[in-house]
Amino acid sequence: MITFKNVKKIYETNDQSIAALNGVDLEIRKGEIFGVIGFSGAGKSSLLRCVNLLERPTSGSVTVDGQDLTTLSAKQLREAKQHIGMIFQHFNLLDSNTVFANVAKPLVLKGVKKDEVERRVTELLEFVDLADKADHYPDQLSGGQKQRVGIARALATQPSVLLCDEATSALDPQTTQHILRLLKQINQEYGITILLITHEMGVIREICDRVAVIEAGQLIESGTVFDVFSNPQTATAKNFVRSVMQDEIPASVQKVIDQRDAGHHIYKINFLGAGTGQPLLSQVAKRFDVDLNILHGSITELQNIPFGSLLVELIGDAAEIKRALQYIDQSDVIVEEVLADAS
Amino acid sequence: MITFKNVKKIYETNDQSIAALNGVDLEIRKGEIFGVIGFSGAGKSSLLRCVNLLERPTSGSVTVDGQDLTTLSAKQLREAKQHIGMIFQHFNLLDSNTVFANVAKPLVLKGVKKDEVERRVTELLEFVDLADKADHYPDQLSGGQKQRVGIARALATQPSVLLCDEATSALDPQTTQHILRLLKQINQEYGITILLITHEMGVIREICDRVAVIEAGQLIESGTVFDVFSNPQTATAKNFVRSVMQDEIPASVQKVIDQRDAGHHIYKINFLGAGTGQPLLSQVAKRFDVDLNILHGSITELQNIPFGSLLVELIGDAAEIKRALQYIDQSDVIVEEVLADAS
Amino acid sequence: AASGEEDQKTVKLGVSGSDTQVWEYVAKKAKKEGITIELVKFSDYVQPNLALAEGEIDANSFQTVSYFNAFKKEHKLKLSPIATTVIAPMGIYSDKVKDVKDIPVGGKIAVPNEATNMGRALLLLQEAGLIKLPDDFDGNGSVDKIVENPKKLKIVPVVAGQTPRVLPDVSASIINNGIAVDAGFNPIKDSIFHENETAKPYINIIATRTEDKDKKTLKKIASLYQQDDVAAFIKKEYKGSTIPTFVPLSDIGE
Amino acid sequence: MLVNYTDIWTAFLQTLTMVGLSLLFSTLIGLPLGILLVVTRKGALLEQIPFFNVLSGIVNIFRSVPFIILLVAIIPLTRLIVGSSIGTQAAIVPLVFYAAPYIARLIESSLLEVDTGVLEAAEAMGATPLQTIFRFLLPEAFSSLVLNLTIATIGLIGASAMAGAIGGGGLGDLAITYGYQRFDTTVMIITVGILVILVQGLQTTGNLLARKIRRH
Amino acid sequence: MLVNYTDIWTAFLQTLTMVGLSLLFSTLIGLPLGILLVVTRKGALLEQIPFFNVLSGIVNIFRSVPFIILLVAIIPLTRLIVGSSIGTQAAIVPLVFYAAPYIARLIESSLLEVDTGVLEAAEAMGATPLQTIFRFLLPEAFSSLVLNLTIATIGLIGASAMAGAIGGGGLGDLAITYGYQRFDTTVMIITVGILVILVQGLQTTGNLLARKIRRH
Ligand SMILES: Nc1ncnc2c1ncn2[C@@H]1O[C@H](COP(=O)(O)OP(=O)(O)OP(=O)(O)O)[C@@H](O)[C@H]1O
Ligand SMILES: Nc1ncnc2c1ncn2[C@@H]1O[C@H](COP(=O)(O)OP(=O)(O)OP(=O)(O)O)[C@@H](O)[C@H]1O
Ligand SMILES: [Mg+2]
Ligand SMILES: [Mg+2]
Repeated sequence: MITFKNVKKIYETNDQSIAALNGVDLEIRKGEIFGVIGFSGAGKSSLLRCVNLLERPTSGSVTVDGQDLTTLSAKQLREAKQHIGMIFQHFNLLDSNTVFANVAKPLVLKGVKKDEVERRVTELLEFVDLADKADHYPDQLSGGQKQRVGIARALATQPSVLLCDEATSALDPQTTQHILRLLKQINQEYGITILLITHEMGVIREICDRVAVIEAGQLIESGTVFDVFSNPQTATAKNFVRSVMQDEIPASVQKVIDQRDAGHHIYKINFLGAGTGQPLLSQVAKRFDVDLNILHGSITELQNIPFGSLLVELIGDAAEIKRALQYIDQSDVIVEEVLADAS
Repeated sequence: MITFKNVKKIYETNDQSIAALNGVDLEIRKGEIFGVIGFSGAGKSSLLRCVNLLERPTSGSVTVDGQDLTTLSAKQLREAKQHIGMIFQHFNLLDSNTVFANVAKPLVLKGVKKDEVERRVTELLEFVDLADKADHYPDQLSGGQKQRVGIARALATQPSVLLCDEATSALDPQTTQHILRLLKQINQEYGITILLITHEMGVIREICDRVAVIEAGQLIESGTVFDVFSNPQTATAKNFVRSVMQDEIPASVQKVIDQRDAGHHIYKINFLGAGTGQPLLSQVAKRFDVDLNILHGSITELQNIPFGSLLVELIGDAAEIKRALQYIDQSDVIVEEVLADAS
Repeated sequence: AASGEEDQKTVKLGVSGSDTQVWEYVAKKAKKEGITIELVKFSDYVQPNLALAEGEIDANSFQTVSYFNAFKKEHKLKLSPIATTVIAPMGIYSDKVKDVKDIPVGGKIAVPNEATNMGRALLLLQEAGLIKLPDDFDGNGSVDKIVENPKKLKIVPVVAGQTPRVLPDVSASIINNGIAVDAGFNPIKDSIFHENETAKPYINIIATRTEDKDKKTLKKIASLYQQDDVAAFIKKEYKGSTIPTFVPLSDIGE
Repeated sequence: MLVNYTDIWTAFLQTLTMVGLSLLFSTLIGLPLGILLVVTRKGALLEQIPFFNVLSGIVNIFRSVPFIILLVAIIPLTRLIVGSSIGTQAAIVPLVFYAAPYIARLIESSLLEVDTGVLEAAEAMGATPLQTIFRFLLPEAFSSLVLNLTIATIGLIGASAMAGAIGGGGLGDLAITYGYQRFDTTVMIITVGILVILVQGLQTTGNLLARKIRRH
Repeated sequence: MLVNYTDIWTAFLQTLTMVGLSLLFSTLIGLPLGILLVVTRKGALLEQIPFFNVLSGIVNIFRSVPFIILLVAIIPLTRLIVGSSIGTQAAIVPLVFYAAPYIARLIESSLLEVDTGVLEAAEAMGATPLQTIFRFLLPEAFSSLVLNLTIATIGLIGASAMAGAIGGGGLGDLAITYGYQRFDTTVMIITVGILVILVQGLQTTGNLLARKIRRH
């Protein structure tokens, strides 16, 4: 659906050339929700903006639905853009228009009939819970309200591609959840393709099918959300996953580990898929003469497959622990020992 | 340090009066990091902006450091404001100034010497990792970079009060972490009081001492972060806590629960403090003839106290399960049964 | 600024806009006599007299006796003429008719819009038998002074420079001599009616402050102007349409 | 006083006619010109650098010529349009030629201040150039446009005083011919007084309107 | 041709002197006036509604009076300032009186477009009113100010053509007295040509400068 081929985007400033995108190859499939994560300044917005040519790639090509937009005539390009909705990082609302008029804008541009516009906008404003603000102007709205207007506007024309640049960054978790469900729903009902940029791994986990990690203008990792979450390859991906998985050992827990004497062993157990379906830990407790103490970690679902990691202390005789570990190893989990900090 | 007494803020629009704050009483102590959470449009920004009188309260009083700012002369007010740093939700940078000049602005206003400005700004830009963008203009920055400029600017004069309106909403988890550590550090080193608005419970968990929940212009809950997290009273607070604690049962897990036949029992176990220090679950597995299957949940540290909740399936004889539960109940955890959905 | 000393050798002389060639010629002559004439060009008919009265210039040469007298009276200024210079007869011109009698009923007549020129134009119309003015008409007036207008002519005041340019839009236009020449007309031949060549009120003068009127330098300049070579120069320069008129001041009522 | 109140009333109506109509026409011409100057410049919506340069040059030429000369230079055109080169109606033509390029520049200056983010939104929505102009650019610049058009209107009142040159009449001309040239202080005070009230009213209306549009 | 090139050169210098100096002085006066009009209005930094109304009224009065009448009305002042009421220098005084209120309005219009967020930042930092003006308001409006001052400068060139009334000279006056009044087409074309080049240069410089400041 959307293909990037060796896309470069270089910004020229007075004294510098900044390579915001440095040879990006990417393919996003029709009907998929594709997430892009990366540090601030990594090039996410630039990537997104190359899709609808808000930024023209310096080199390389971007095709949408098989069409290389750069080769289209102005008219064809405009038509193509009408099928691409966009939620801007900075909202870009018209200050001179009411909330209603802002959301109605793309419909009006398309020449949709007045009562149809009325109907659709009212529906959208209800979706984003701003029905009571229809007659307000953007400068009378809170940050999150503005963002929701931007979301409603992008959805107005039922585009076949939706580009979301940090679409929920100003929203509280519940509203975010609500919006994400809405996106998921239109994705499933209408097969709309969504390219979504976010800092929040929670968002990726919630609705994305696949995810790519961008760093310094290059895609350094991509794959299904499950793969990237369960087995991040790069430091950046690990960082992001950690932010949602609480994979990092917090200071207090580390302190506990450090204080334990040599006889104690702490293991990180990674549950993948079915692993959590079996009462693994209680089996270990029963079968072996070891005590299990869960120090830290989380388990959750990921694309309908339970998944997580726990930091478990095994207390007991060394030989017994070894046997317990062997047992754990045989099930479909990954175990590794966590050692006390050298300090 | 900061006191709100029955503060109301009413916005008048053509046809409506909107009570953004509807009688807020609040006290923020010196040197504390105080978080405010609430849904989009709840009145958070309005609350914050009443502190430095960017919005004048319609009624009620706000005092900072014992001074009711509304009673000060223009000159005194300006001086008072120089000790209050602010990070804006929409950054509010000067487009005509470079990153350097933007950060330097409050110092220049104070008449700080040129080389001191140079030194301080350079240091701040390094803190927010933008040293290489010093000569760029805001419109050449990414969203997160702009936000970091806003953060650096707010910290420039080492204010004694810092107001942060969604200061990390545009930042990736790692940068957020970095900024939060910085805030925590200056809080501890200089005793600066921080009032912080956020949608992200992770931010609250990370650095706040106390937190308040605002809904429709009213404070509906407040307390230490531990209290609010471990025992949220209101639906809104519960919602927010859930967003960080993965306290909600995901669809896939719920499906598993629903598919179990009547003989299965699922319990939510809330570990509070020391609870996790004991190998509770493995003791249960050993002592009773039940299997324990961890379905979902997370355990983490909260202000140096381990804390979390797990969804655990107890498999076994009803009587035995009952005895196991009694055992669990005696330790300092809260247990409650989770039932299958009626549907 | 002006100085009151008898042996003053530099004279500031106000002239109107483009009307300078003759004075440049005279200035060259004066130079040889040790007198420097500094020309100050105005594009307006009010300022030269005011500037003179205020002492900003020493003399001016741009106006007719009629205008001068009216201005002086109206503004209560102590100014006096020191010499006459030229007469430039104003004429009625038309694209459409060859005789003033043929000007149609209700026809438009363009006249210069500033007061004395307009008054002069009205007098000319009276002379041509087209309108009637009150007996006490001071030559300084506007359309509403007309007491009889049998042809119901529409008088259209326009800026003087515009009078030749509007010919296609009017039945007739009343054009100052100088402007007519510049526009390529010969005022005597091309006009369908023109002022009597000796119409006294329209003799141009050199004026100065009354207190200075006997100053030697000014008198010298006046006499330098009223010489035959200047007269010849004027005739050549204006192709005979502007007539050198060097008459005693008593002729113009002083 | 050398004139009567009927004359002043006539002059007032002439001023209103001249300023009103020439404002109308010069806005009708100046607005598209101003828009074209904004959208064809480098990096803009319909970038057409040669066209922009030519257009900007033409506007500059009309902005350079002193009004009285402009007035003469376009007499043939004036005659063609209103059938005469004299009178109130004829004055409107040069006034339009004077004001249209001026308004174009003022409008250009207003439109250039529109936030680029809004134009990006238009682009992303696939708005046609006309839609971008009428549904994004103009509404967003509206309050600034109102203020700048107020400035232009008051400028036109000033210019209309010169319309006396071709028999256009009007208050300014009355002030000049009677007040200035004939030292009739009463006429001067009355006409200037009316002009002041007119301008005062216009500016106040402009301010209020702009404020209303801006909503703060 | 009725004039020689020395005359044209002199007139050119006169125009430069008149426009240059009157631009300088009228900006020096108009800028503070424009700033005051912005900061004292309702809801602004230094809200002073009565003061604003009086100031705005005064500006309107000067904007209402036809230039030629303004020129006469302030002759006593002109004489006081430059010691004479005629000549190029004397023309500068009425030009300043004409341009300063005009520039004030243009500056007002530019400054009103500054983003309120930036002014909030100034407020939050405890900036003094002067700091707010010089370190926030003016820099943020700078590119728009440049464009509007360009418009004003070109307006001044137009007005300077009328300075001939008090013997100010200049290209515009040359064009009028020789080109217009004496039908000397050559002079007209040459002087207007120079004016066009001058204006062209000014506008291009203004555009480039504004663009550079705006950086897009
Ligand atoms: N200038 C204004 N005029 C009218 N209503 C306003 C204005 N500013 C804010 N409001 C309204 O006041 C309420 C509170 O706004 P506020 O900005 O304080 O919300 P918030 O909690 O910061 O929300 P967010 O998280 O979305 O930024 C909202 O309903 C908003 O629409
Ligand atoms: N117009 C521009 N001129 C110069 N540099 C630019 C411009 N726009 C973006 N950049 C630079 O390009 C890089 C990528 O920017 P981009 O906006 O794509 O980042 P991002 O990943 O969206 O970051 P964020 O998460 O902070 O929004 C950044 O270093 C930024 O400074
Ligand atoms: Mg971005
Ligand atoms: Mg907010």
